[in-house]
Amino acid sequence: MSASKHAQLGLSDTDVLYMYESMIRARKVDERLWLLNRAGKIPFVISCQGHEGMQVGAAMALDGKKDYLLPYYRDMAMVMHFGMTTENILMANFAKAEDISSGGRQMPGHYGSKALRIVTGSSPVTTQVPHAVGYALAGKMEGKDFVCLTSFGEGSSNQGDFHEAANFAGVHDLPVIFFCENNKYAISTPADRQLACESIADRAAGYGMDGVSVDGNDPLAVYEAVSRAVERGRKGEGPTLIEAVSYRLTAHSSDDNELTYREAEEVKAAKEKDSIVTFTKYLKDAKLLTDEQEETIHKQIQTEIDEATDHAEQAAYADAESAMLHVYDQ
Amino acid sequence: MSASKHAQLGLSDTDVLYMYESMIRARKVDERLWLLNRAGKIPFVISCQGHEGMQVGAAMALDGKKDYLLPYYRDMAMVMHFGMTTENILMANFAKAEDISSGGRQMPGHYGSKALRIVTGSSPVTTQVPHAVGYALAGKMEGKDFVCLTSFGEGSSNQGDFHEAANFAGVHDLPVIFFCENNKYAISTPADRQLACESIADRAAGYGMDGVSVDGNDPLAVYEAVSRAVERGRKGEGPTLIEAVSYRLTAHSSDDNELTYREAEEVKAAKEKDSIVTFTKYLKDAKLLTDEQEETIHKQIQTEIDEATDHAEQAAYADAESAMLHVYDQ
Amino acid sequence: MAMMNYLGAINLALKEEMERDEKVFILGEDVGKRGGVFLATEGLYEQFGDRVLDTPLSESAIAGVGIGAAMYGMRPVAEMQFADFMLPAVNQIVSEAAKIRYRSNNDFHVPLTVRAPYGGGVHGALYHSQSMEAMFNSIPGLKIVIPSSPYDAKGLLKAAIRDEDPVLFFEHKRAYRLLKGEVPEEDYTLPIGKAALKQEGEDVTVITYGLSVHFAEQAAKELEETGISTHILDLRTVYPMDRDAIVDAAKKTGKVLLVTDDNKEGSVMSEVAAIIAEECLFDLDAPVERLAAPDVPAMPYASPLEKQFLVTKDKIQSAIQELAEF
Amino acid sequence: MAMMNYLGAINLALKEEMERDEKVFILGEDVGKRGGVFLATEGLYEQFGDRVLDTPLSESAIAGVGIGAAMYGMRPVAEMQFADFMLPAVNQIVSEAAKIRYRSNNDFHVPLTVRAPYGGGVHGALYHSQSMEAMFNSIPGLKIVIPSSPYDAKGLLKAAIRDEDPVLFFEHKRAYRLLKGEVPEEDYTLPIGKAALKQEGEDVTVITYGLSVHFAEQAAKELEETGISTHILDLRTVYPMDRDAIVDAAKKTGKVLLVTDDNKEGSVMSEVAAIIAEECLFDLDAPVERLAAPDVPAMPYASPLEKQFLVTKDKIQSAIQELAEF
Ligand SMILES: Cc1ncc(C[n+]2csc(CCOP(=O)(O)OP(=O)(O)O)c2C)c(N)n1
Ligand SMILES: Cc1ncc(C[n+]2csc(CCOP(=O)(O)OP(=O)(O)O)c2C)c(N)n1
Ligand SMILES: [Mg+2]
Ligand SMILES: [Mg+2]
Repeated sequence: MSASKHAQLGLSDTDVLYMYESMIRARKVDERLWLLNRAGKIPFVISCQGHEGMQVGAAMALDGKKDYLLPYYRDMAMVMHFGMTTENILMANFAKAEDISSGGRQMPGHYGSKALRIVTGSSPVTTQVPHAVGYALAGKMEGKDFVCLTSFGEGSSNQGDFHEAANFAGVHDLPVIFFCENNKYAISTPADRQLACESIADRAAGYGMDGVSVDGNDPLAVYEAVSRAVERGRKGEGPTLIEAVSYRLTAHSSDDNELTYREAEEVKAAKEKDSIVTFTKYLKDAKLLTDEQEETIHKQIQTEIDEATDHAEQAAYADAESAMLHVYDQ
Repeated sequence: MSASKHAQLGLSDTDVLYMYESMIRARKVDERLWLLNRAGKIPFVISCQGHEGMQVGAAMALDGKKDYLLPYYRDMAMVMHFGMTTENILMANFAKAEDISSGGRQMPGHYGSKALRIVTGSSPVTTQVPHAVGYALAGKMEGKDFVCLTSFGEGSSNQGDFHEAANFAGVHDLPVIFFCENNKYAISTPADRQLACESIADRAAGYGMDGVSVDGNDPLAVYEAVSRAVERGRKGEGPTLIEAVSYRLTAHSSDDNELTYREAEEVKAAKEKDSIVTFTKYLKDAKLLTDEQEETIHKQIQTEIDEATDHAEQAAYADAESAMLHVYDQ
Repeated sequence: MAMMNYLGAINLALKEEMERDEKVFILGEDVGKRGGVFLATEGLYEQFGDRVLDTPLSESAIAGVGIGAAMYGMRPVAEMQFADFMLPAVNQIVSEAAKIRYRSNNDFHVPLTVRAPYGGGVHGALYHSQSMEAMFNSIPGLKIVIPSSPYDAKGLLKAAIRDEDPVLFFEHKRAYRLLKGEVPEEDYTLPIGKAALKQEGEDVTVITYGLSVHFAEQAAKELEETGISTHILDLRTVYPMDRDAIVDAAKKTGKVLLVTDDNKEGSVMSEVAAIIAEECLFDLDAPVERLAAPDVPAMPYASPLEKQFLVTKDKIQSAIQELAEF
Repeated sequence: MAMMNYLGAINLALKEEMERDEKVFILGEDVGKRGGVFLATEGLYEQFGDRVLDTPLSESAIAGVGIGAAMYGMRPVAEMQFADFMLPAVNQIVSEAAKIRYRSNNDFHVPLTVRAPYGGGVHGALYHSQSMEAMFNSIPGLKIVIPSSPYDAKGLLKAAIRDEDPVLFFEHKRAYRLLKGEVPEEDYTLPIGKAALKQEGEDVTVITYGLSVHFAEQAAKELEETGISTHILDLRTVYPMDRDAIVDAAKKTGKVLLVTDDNKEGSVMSEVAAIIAEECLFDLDAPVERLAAPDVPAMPYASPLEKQFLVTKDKIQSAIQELAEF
């Protein structure tokens, strides 16, 4: 290969290092959250471990100044690359008033910020998918050229809302990117008990849209697929369904016990393909990252996380009485 | 062609004449219903005109002694070929106590009879589709070899319930035939505002099932496609999605005014491809039907309809107080 | 002022709001060329083009796409072809529309109106006749509006469209052509959340909403001749309820008849009764009475069975009379 | 008899019913190897194999496939992972399960049980804490059962599975491990549709259900020492309601406190209040009082906000006390 893969995709060295940092940051924040949970300091964790590569690859392809993100609970790396800070995440996990998504009202993983164009999400899966179509429809009506990326798991792609929204976007040629993060499990249920198709991308034809399946452990492959979808969306060529295949490296959440349904061996094998591992190797092979730089980055991020943890732990909860506010416009 | 098409499919001359009779009967009952409605004798009509060929072709492929039918409101020809009588239909349209589907409780077109293995249906579209999967699952659990055919319109295939049920059947390899009657309109909405795919059959791949699109005006082509699906189902090879393409020759219902949304020209063109016309021609070309036989059949059916109309008109309504019955087991 | 029916008033409200604010748009099944199966959107596609959008047949998407567009900043008016067919959209309405302001700590909100024809008496049978308000009257974040006259229909629908929160707007399908009245051709809105006193009376208080208001008024008129004077309160908004108006109305006569054309148990009238039991029990001279449809799944198709189910002027009249004599 | 918790009682009921009748099977998300996210079906996949079916993640299909299998003649028990996630299945439950017997004039029926964990106080936030009963308590054809103890949980779940009609069976998720009690290891059922008198008392009547029964009992015990005697009725079936038991309980003391951990307006307690207002208004010595969660969309995640929302033993205790002093 003459030029490096990222250069061929139009990404600078700075870009890929920036992606790398986002991945590492998300992984380290995630690890911190588990520690805090095990220490009894936060009641619940839901993890992005294993998804960092695809999430950062996808977010990198969007325009942070005009596009919209409608993520799901596993998208910490994605929302962080799209603008949420380490402190934002910690505040939410400690359920403090400064949580920008909900002021401590929602469980962690329920991202939202109007300022960041990350649209508020809930727990019932795929309800955000028609919302993405609604944003895209509004944009089309107003002649805007933004795209909306919405994500969900492979199990969740079996909900009616996915189908109805995808079809709506297909019929009206709306600039929506349906981004399915196939991590092979829906809690305990393996993909072959969720789906009979080879790939989620096989569903695209039924909505008259482009469908593509990519290696979710390769952030550059994901970047490439999403970039194409973005381009099509901006040109008014309609929606795209992208499946990114990877693996969930942790239990479903801190309430789950994965040992009841999958073998440790399988997890171990998946860890070898972890995007953090492979992308680090890519950067080192390309001589973009030295061991020292790696250490520096890790340290900086660790410090950032320590500080954010302290802030969040010390921050105030919202007033109990504030639970009565914001049911209706006041 | 050496052998006739129906012989190649294993259908006897008697079989195809029987199919022909069912088609004519359904058409003539349908026409009677419109007359009764226009005369103010029945409040509502929903029509099968244009669908007779595909409905009879599909029903002919089922085993009337063991398979289950979960039809939709437009399936009069299908349920009649599967066992409902002209009198059954008239009783329902007059909302009389003897209506076997509901005792006059439901609108016409809401077919159901445990004895006939036609499963009770409602108005919200595609709710019957998961029921078909439930019947098939029960059959699989009990080691039976029946199949379940459920039908719906192309517009209705956009409901979440279709998607969820199709996926469920795909994952569990259940003997369900998803039979989509694509008549190009959902009330006023043309298929291209409902769907972005070329054919509903394009959706099959997403559920890991076979998908096929057939000419709905050709009862033999439909018979062939459904027979194959039945065979696969009985052998435990899973579900099939079949699209039969035709045209709705009447307004959506007696409450609709089709002139507000489609051209008379288009309807006229479709009438030339009407399965009643083309199948009559097929039989005559094959020398299975003479003009005299045709007249005799028409007359017999007309007499049958006249009698059924009289019976139904004179029959009693259910007692007003009976409206209180059968909310729960009593 | 012009004479128009309930349907015309709704059509006019939609037209005026779309002219006033280009963020307003309509989405639903057959709302375009066809003008809706009841013709509520007739002529609007011709005037506003793609701002009147025929959607695929999928109610959850209609609601969900509407919610998304509303969060973006539009003012969508979603039509559910029949209230019975909102049920596939319940998750979007309850989990999403109702909770978005609260869960986002006021960052996002959903100015969405969901219109749906409800009610029976038109041979619609089980699935084209139901009242749906009782499924949603326990969902904070929603507002449920049910107009009882052409005048109210126009004023309340315009208010619903301008409301910053999701409003379920139920229109009685039998009222569409049955109810006629004077409707101003200029702009006006009526307050959501406020009940309306339809007439003052001394003997019996009737609290109701929707088409039953009309039947209650007819019954009251006939009873007037026999010397019975009826106080009638039209709830107009059935969730959240106008507690003060209910308490005042109940106290006024001390005898209260609650009328709904929905099934009785768990209806919105249960809440009215509860408010009265909490707030003005000792002002009552007779037990609270509820007149409602029987607790069967929904009204049958056959005329005699449908009639058995329906709450009619006559049934209301006898109930008022009995209560007056208590 | 064995000591077991509420969760164990449910698990045992499922096991016994599956052993007794091979038509009984379970379907839901993660009910197989995982034994359900709360472990209600633990061990059943190992014992019964494919009769414990992991379904794709699609609640409308879980309900709809269950309905189909039930019409065929099976006795499916569908698990909704959280009551909050029943909402995508509302159309199947309300349009289909509830109406099939009626619409088919008794030809078909649906012996389906839908189990769902509800309620909060476990840091589940908005979407893992809700009470859903009030959305379904106006739907004739359904029955809604909510047990308040391990003993009731076993007996009522077995009755639900054997019932010839669809039953929504709500299990308080905080009760799963909090409530322990003696549960017979032999077969027994408890009647659906009947409330249970938990204790006789003279001063104040508390009518409630689910986990609040436990808190009411605790509150009553403490109040006993201060000389206040509490009469407690556990509804057990919240739809259709046991009117006679409600009227008797209300009359007993003349002072009624209605407790639910759901939001107040439009809750199932509105119906209880309405029954009292209709049937025994003049037997009351104090206005009916409802103690419920505030009318906000659902409980927040942060502890102080969650606490603000919850109906606790202390809140019940003060309410009884105030009423006693009225
Ligand atoms: C409508 C609904 N049903 C059930 C749940 C409970 N639940 C939460 S996550 C989950 C599994 C999702 O799996 P998948 O879509 O593959 O996403 P992943 O967690 O693997 O990223 C389930 C069943 C839910 N949140 N919403
Ligand atoms: C859930 C639901 N939404 C709306 C309707 C109203 N409705 C009845 S038939 C129909 C169109 C159906 O079109 P299609 O599926 O193509 O079947 P066709 O009538 O053309 O045979 C609509 C919108 C309904 N019955 N159910
Ligand atoms: Mg997954
Ligand atoms: Mg059609």
